[in-house]
Amino acid sequence: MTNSWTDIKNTDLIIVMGGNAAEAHPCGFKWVTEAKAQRGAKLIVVDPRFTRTASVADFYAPIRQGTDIAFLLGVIRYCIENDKIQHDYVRAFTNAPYLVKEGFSYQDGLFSGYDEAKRDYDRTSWEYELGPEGYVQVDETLQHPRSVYQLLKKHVAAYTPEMVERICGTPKDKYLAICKMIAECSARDRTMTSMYALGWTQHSKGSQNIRTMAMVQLLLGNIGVRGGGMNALRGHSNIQGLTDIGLMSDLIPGYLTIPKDKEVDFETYMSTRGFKPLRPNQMSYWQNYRKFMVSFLKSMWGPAATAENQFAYQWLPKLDVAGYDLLRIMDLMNQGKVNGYFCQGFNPLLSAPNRGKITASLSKLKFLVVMDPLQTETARFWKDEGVHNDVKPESIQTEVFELPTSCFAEDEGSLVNSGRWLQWHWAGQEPPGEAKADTWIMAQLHMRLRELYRKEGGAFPDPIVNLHWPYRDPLDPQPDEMAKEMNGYVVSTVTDPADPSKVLLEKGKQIDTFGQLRDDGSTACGCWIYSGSWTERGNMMARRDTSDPGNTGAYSNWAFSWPANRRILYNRASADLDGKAWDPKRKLIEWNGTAWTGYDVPDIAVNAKPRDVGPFIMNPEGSARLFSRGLMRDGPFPAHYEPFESPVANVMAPKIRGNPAARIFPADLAALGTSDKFPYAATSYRLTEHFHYWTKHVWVNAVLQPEFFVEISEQLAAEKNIQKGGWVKVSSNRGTVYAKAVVTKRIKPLICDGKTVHVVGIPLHWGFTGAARKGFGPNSLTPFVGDANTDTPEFKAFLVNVEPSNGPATS
Amino acid sequence: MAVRREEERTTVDRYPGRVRVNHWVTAISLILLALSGAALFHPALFFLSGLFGGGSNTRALHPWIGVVLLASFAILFVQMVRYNFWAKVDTQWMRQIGDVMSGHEENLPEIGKYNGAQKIVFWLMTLLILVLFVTGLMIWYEYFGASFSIEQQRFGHILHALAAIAMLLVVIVHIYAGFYVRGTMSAMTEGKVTGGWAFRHHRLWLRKEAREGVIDERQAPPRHHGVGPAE
Amino acid sequence: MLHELSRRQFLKAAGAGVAGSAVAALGFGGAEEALAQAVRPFKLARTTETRNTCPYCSVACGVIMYSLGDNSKNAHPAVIHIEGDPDHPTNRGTLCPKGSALLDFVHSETRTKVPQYRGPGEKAFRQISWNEALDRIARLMKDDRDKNFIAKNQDGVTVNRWLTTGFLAASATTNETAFLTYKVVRSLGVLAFDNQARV
Amino acid sequence: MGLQSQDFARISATNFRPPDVRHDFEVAKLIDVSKCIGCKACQAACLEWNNLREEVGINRGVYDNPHDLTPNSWTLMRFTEWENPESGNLEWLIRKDGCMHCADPGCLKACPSPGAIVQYNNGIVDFVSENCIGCGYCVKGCPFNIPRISQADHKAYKCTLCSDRVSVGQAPACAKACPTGAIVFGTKQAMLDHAQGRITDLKSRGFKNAGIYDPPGVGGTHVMYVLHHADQPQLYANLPNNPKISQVVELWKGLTKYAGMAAIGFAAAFAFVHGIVARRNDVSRAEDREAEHLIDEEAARGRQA
Repeated sequence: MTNSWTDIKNTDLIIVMGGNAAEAHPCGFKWVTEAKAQRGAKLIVVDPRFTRTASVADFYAPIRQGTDIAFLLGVIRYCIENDKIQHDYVRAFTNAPYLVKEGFSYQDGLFSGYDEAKRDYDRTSWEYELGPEGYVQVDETLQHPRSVYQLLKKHVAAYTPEMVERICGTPKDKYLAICKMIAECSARDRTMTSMYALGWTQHSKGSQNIRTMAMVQLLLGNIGVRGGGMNALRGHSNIQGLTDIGLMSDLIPGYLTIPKDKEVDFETYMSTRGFKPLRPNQMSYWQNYRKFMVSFLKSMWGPAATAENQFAYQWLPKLDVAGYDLLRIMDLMNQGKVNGYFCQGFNPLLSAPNRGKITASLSKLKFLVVMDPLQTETARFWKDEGVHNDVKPESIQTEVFELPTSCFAEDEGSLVNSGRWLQWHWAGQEPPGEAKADTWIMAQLHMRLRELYRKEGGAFPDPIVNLHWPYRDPLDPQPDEMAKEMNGYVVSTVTDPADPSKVLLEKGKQIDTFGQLRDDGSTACGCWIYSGSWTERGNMMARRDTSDPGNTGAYSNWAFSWPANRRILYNRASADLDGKAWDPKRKLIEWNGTAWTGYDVPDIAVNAKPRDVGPFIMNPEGSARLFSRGLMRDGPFPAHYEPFESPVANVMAPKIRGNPAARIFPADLAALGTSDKFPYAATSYRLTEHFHYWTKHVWVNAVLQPEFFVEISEQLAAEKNIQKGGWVKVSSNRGTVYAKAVVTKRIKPLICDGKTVHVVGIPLHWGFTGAARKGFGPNSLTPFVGDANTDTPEFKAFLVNVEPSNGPATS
Repeated sequence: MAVRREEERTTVDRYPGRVRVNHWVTAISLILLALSGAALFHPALFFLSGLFGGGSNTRALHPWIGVVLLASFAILFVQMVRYNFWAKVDTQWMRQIGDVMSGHEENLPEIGKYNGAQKIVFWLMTLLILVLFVTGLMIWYEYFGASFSIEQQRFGHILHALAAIAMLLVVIVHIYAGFYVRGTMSAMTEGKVTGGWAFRHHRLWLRKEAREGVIDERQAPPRHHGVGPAE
Repeated sequence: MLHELSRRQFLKAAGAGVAGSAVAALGFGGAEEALAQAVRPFKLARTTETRNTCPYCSVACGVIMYSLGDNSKNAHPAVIHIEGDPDHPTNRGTLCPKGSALLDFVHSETRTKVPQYRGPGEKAFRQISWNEALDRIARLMKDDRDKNFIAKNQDGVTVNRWLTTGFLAASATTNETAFLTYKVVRSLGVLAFDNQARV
Repeated sequence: MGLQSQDFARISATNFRPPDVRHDFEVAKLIDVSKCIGCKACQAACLEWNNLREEVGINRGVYDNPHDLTPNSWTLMRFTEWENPESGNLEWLIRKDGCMHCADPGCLKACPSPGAIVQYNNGIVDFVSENCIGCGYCVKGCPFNIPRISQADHKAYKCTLCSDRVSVGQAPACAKACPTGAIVFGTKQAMLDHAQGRITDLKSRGFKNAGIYDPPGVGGTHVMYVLHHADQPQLYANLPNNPKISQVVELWKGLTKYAGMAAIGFAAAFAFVHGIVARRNDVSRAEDREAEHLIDEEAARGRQA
């Protein structure tokens, strides 16, 4: 989220697309109902299904899953055609006026530089034209044919309402009504907020889905303002935190990145990271990268990380590929190249695509360790559960450990919500039986390994035996200790070079902000963006002050919001070029002639003059990107691509299947189905009664939604002679599930390019453990392909066939 | 059945033991039903539920007693129905009900085993017990709550109540008649009545019984003219 | 705040008692019972309150856990009720159907309670001690790492990676757990490291 | 909430009537159907707060679960998919069903057991299990088909409006939980005012028949709805158009009760009086003698025959 849940009350128009906020985030959705009730805001829902969010919407339009980009590029076209653009904002705060190099092109669904064999682009042509002093060339009039604005105008021209209807199946009149409602928010005193979730991410072009709406929001001037923004709802309680802290193949806490093979030493590594500004006077925040990186290495290896050994840079593993994400590791596992696997509160047997492949992969492991407060299916992947888990235990040689862990009620610490609030919580009871906290387990494992390596030696023990482990009880570190590490602390006293008697930073003290971090090893910081969360003033994450000056919904003294307790990102953009709020009623921060003041912590230096520094300081341009240069693997502009499994061909580029830059492994390409055998467009989703695969263990929730089902239209039911509440057999080219049929008016057949497309809704939540009835997950059916940029599996658009059945018994 | 000459008096057999047993089972059931029913019918009488061990037990027992009543009355019906078909003389008798109430039965025509009023009581009981039983099932929530719509059950309740009231009225008439007409009780206690009683209230029946023979049970009986066939 | 309530609760109960005798005097035997028992006692009167955050979605609603006992030495705390935190700016005391049923998650019958082990080809889990489990896991890890650790790639560049063992991190553990996990996993050179951000 | 405080307005099967001098705030729960997202948080909160656990059912092709109110499920979302003929739009009408806490409660009127059903001055209608005899009369008394009798303990159960929470100044569990504020709780007056605001908002969004559901037929209720189509309550899973206590029940619990008692009393009295005043209907000696003659004659005839 660029904004926060409580900020949504400030909006005039909510568009829920690629998500289902009312069902998946009911309590956050409250702020939508508040905006409606208090400000008369309107709610638009665009979804293949008439969801429970749609049930309270002012306007609903259907869309075929996986066609959001076409829909939104059409919206951009409408805004440009009808001059519904916030020009001042766009000219000042986006790269619309920037010129792009000669040689960039887009044709037949492909951008310049495509290599079909590699399924990848040479992205060098996707760059700005730079002037002699290294600054980007600009045309403030936006008229230059190679200006981003003109290129964009050209790029979206094809997405006419008629074309959108052909691709998306959204009736033209409904579509235009929505375009009109959205376009109105280009006015300075109107904002729209976008609420999305996995309905956009779980596609082979998930990142571009989101980017397209972000572009709409920029053109409307809705980023950085109250009641605006791009708001990712986020599915799990601390997935924001785990990503912030970099628990991903290629990440280091604070969105620093793991070195690549070619980055042979620290200097080479740094050379590509401390971006120089592309505009005069611009602040490029990544110029501080070295400070963050060195401080991180100090927190990892403490005294062992010295200037001499490049602060132990070489102790970090280096990547030979983009990353070892869930899909790649499962594929390697399936090839027998992985021996050990740990699942900490994660249930891949039901969460990863193509369950058949996951079972095969796990079966090839030597050992599997599951740490979970609940009895997961993954920990029992070897167990014969009949049709619900049809395996032969005797033929599976994997050693499996199930380690009982504490749940939220029994542990202490902080979680990061979608609005980037770090909130501290406390334990209310002891874990049941012999269950232990994950921290205890990780510490026990580390101490054992450290001991083994000390005693036996072995492969490169240095990073293990030297791991900084400053905990009161090395076998049971406590949350406050890690929290302080992440905030950062002073390793050695720093004095003012001008006056050595003046102590700037005192050894052993917590730092107040990442501005104090240094690249000489005198500071340590586990996660620079969390600096300020536990300072010498104490635990900022535990703050419970509910005051909200100006009633902005910022609640600046409640808990802590990264970075630097900022509640709305890019808030500089809430004010015009001279620092006056675009909309006085929505004042956030303003330039008072000498400094930025207001309700939020400005995201540029407090005294940075308005016309000097652009709002988007994480970009070296200081401005937001309508044209993303080489930073997206699948194109600097979004383009419409069909899902890998689609009921219709790509009408814009018939030869292209799926996203041309998305990675797909050969075996999985072969496992894709086609619409002749699997005619129906399926999508998967959550229900409000359940949370992922957890609440099937919860009696009350099992009562509220007891049994696995699929949703189909009355038309399809009639066609296939399927009874409401009867059993159906749903199959894809990868698997089969049995489910009860919910026959509903809320799903209607779509007409796409003259063809009738039936949508099949497949909720997740069921498995073979827990209190609810045994069932299946959609991952028995879904394809093993991910997004070109994040490798997020394409769970939201795939092909199935549906037939009446007598239920699993007959299988 | 027979007429018996005893030491001091002459008696006529009216009810054999099996009939008397049935009658009293039915009678007791009716009383229990009346008490438990009343407890559930009117708050002012709820205290009666104490007799059955509280409200819940009353609620649970009442229908079962009803079942007992139905069973015992069914047998009673079979035993008595043949004496209860309407005859002309009953109509005449009913016309003069005033004489009955004022105790001038000598003015009435001779009557068989039962008079009109008794027959009416018999048939009313039959009818009401059937109604009560059917409506009783409809409102027997524990077992039939799901078998009838709530609207049907509502009608069941009111019919049951009305029938019960009617039933009580009939019972009152029946019992009072037993008291008012002296010498009647012995019919359901010892099973026999005095010759005089029979002569006064059911002369035709007395004639019939006598014709079938008289059993002399005196110590020194006079020489027999022959013994009437005893049933 | 709840102590205040609990006092009122007490008065209420007392009131009902007095009421009882009063009505009895008036001859409402049945009614007296009714009154004394009419209102179910407020079950949270003197429980201990703990602030927590709902572990499900990222709205991160504030919850209050009510546990048995007053934290006195011999009172073993057990959460008996969970309700929204009215002070929390986002949920303001409200909770969704999942949050409202958190109690059944805490006390779910299918929670893991003891370490379990399943050997190759075996059909069932069996309980083992923490020490057995952790020793065995550490051994398996070290053996695999020592065997498959890649110090340098073919070009002789130091890469220090271990690709034959992977780690899937959670989606709901605390930042503190996450950071400790990060340190331990990365120090081993693991690259097959992922979390549930995508699914 | 003791009688000491005269907190009771009505008690079933007693002639208890408190003096009207005391007044309590009438409370009410307002359910704004137009804000409801059918998330079932209210159902979960109800089960959790009241320590109830329904059995895990099955899917019957709809979202409604459990499928009906039960002794364990005191509230329930009822889902209706309705295509609005005027706008042509699909509307998913989701209504939270449960006890309406009528001002004139049919259940209480029908209840034969003293103190099994009580109505507090604040408007809450509560079942007191200790005094419930499980007769199911309340089921017949209720115009909304709410009470359910447990086959386990033969007691009637329904929403208590969390009388335990309200008695200590808290809102009902469902109202507190409701994520979108579709359920609000307060004094009846405050709820009526709140409803007006909602109705204005709905009218501004094109629901010209938006209105409140506070049926006068049962004297108004302490659980009210805001409906987008107040002119057609039956759209919302057959919410009664104009609910009132069934005439049959009124008759049964009214006239019949008194007339019946009167009739029986009269009959008994008549018999008693008659017994005293009427001439003894006894057998005279003369009749005894005549009986002997008659017996001899008939016996003789019998022998000849």
